[in-house]
Amino acid sequence: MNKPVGVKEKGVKMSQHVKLGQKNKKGQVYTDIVDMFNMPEPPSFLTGSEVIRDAVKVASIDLSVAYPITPQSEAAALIGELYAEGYLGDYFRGESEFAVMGQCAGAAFGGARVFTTTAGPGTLRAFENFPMWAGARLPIQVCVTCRGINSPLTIQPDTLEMYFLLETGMLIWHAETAQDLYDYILAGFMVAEQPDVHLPIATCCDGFFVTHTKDTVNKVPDEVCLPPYDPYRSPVPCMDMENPPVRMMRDPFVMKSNYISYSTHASWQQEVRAAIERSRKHTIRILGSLVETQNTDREILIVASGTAVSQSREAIRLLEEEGIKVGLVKLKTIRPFPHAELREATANAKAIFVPEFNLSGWLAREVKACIPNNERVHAGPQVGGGMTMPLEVIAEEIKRYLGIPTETLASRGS
Amino acid sequence: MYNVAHVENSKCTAEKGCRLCIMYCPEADTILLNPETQKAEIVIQRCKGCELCVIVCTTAKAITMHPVDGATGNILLGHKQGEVAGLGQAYAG
Amino acid sequence: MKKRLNIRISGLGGQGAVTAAHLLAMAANKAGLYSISNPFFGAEKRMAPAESYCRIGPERIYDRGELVYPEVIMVFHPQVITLQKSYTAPFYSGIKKNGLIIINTSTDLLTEEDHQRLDDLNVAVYDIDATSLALEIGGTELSTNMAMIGACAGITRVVSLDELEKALQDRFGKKYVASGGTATLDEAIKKKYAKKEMLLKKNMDTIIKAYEIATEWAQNQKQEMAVQ
Amino acid sequence: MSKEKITICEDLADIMPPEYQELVATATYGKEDRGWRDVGSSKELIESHSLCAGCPESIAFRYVMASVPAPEDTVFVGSTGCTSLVFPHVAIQNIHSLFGNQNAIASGLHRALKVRFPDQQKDVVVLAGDGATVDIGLDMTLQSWFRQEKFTTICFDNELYANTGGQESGLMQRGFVSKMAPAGKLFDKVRLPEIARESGCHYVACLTVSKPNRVEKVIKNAIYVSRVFGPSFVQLYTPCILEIGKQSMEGLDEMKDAESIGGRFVFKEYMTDEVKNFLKQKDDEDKARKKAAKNK
Repeated sequence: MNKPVGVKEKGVKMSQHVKLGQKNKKGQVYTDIVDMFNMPEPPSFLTGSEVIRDAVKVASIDLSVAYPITPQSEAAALIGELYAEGYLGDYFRGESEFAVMGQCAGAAFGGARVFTTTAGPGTLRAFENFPMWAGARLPIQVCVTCRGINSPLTIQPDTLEMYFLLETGMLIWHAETAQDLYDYILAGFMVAEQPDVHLPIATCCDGFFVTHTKDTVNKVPDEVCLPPYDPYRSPVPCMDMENPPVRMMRDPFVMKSNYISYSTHASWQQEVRAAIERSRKHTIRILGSLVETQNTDREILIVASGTAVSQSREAIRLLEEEGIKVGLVKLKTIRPFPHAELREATANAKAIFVPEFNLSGWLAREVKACIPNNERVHAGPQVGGGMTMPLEVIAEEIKRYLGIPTETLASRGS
Repeated sequence: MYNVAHVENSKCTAEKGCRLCIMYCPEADTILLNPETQKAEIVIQRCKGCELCVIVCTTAKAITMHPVDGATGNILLGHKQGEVAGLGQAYAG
Repeated sequence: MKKRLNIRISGLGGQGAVTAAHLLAMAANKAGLYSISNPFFGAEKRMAPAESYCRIGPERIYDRGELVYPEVIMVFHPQVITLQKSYTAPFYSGIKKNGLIIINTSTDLLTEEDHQRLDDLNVAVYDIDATSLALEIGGTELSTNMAMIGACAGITRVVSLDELEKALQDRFGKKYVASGGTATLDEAIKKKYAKKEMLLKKNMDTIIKAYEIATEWAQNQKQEMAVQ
Repeated sequence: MSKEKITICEDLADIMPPEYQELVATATYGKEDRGWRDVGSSKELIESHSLCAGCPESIAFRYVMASVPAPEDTVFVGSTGCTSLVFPHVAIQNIHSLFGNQNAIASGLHRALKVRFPDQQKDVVVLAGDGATVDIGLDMTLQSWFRQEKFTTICFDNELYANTGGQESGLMQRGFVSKMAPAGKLFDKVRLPEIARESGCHYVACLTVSKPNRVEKVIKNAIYVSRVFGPSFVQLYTPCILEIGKQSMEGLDEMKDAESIGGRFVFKEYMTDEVKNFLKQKDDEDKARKKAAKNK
């Protein structure tokens, strides 16, 4: 509005421009994310679940909704302890993942910064909500601790659920380690809440491999925290009856079969996808890059995300001992997909291996769709059902391609 | 061709406090109380012609239904009422 | 030390196999080494098979999940072998050449065929009656895992007694995040000892005793072990 | 606060649609004791929409919107159905998210508003059809009551799925022949008011929308109670004249039949003794205030 508005007299709520350096009620100092990452503490030895709690503690989250499902239950319960200590505005247990994601949406519609966690079957039960979040431009963060989703019952890690998430309109990041998870949770809010992005974000990690594994993590001090969410910087109105418009549409296009309706829906979807792309620059500012590369001048490359990167690092080390040189491209973000970065990194590669913790090979397909001469892409190795991916298996796959005879690996059973 | 409601001012008893048609009209802001004449007044472009106002105006019988000119949107007071918006007829079987 | 020591622990739910892996990893962490520990990702129930893994090395460790090819295997309960309460069959499958197996038992549980196979791989097998040791020194069977850790450290020297003591302090000395079953057992073991210091001391004593006798065994071994 | 939130910037006033200008000029935001009596002489908070001619649901919408005690601080949560054709035209912020999760949305929304405006009263009102409330969303409806979420749930009960073309719903009466119940519905109408009472609602009412004063009273009671005590529930019979084969002007008679003795919608009201005292006290205060205002 270009007419001066006396905020106090009118009772109109304006943006709460919280200044960096101010303190919250817990005495934490609002700090810019980049500065936060530059003030690390001595390393801690923590499980991924504890890391989720510690990230939430400094993320100025207003509300979190919990529901038990392995392997995220521990993290969700630990967030509850933070609530009891006064670090969150509200926290409760929802009745199912579908309801939980609805409750998160309601809170985000009301202008809150919202965080929740889910896994495997829960992700799929909640699914109807995810495209709705994106379409409603709600910057909710859900930490997806990937777990198998098929029958027969499994609770093992398997990244198939990420495949289903790909076209929901959410940002999708894939953490390799507990360290990544910590950094991504904090950076995730800052990127997702940018006015030109303003989309939900799924910070994914491989269940158990990250959540239940103790690992070394550099955290930020507990005395600082992210600046709070400002709902009035949203590109869509916050539903709190504090800001115009109070009436949503003059002529709603819902359920109308006409070209205005079609093009409204089409352009809205395009806008969501464009917003995903616009998140790149913010992500690069905070995380440095959408990919991490090592020795991409080598003829053989591994392209991977999540824990598959870790296993690949070890396999590369193993192969190096035998004189086989392999480079690595780690994808930090899956949506946006790092097209340009991947094309550049794989420009000289003769063979590209894509190891995955799922049998669908969705990442290999994404890679194939993105680079020229995609016959170079070897989808695999793939493990499903939550089994680990021994480095020896990755090494064997590459050696077979090179025509180097390998001893048949002993299977676990006999 | 469809019908809209018309209030005959001479019969309307709104000035005596009657608000039945205003109250029971299903559409918002469609029958208003004219602050000067103190009579009920139909907003023609909002009226969907359901005839509920005719049903509730039993005592005064001040409301009648008349067709609307498709081209101009004007009410054709001289014309006889056309078919009602009998939505349920197809299902009435 | 060698580049990497991979330890696989097979036991039964409630024996502290997961805690043992965490303690070893934590001790290595205290020693300035890199380590990763994790349980088998199942819904562990009392007396059902339980497995945990610990990886220790001088460089950043990325490998995670189930340990398929370990250097060291620890068997916390005879039923792992006798009743096949194990996720792997035979329990030693995947063991690396010149590896080490530590079994909590008072009698030899292996068949001739088992012995032959392990001999072929030059794998050393050390039987230790850890439960008796735990009862004798720790005063409770719940300290079996402590004896096993002590034995492992005594033979492999991957962590020192000092570092194990620090890890023990970390695990039982302050508030610890544990899921349902583990939290209940923590309470049980705390109740066994009137005071927390007693718990720490008795457990440390158990570790030290096992460490000493295992060290002695290792010194008498003629076998070349990959783990030392 | 009253109308400041909808004030039009002077520079843009000439391009704002007339319906919005009317809102600014004569709508009843912030008016004490607003109610159905304001209709006809003030701008209503609901604009022309695409519901059928004569639809009782649109009458119900008018009454509800006129009765909400503080529209300037109320947020509605709707669900998929005929109501979602109206909500875009309502001059109160409202949320449509999905089908059936309206009480979950309201739970999150109400809690967020409590976190953000701890010293302000913000009313959250769920308004959804019977399919959303009782069938697909029953879990979330009940759980929000179990959790004692402090908002009002209104169910527009037309005893079938109207928007999709008249299919059987849980609130349909037994024996009624409809799509997906070709031999007549085989089980009884779900007794939602009783379920609401047993599930922790502090105020429950079941009625038709044939009497605007009664609807106003009930809606206000429900919202006042939800502010102080916890969940409240209102079930309103809004027959689908289209699907039950009535003429456009027959909706009122249908409702009057349904609420007459022995009918499915005889006026029912349930409240705890605590709530009864609270509402009586509030009534007395209102009367005293009005009397004082008259004498001034």
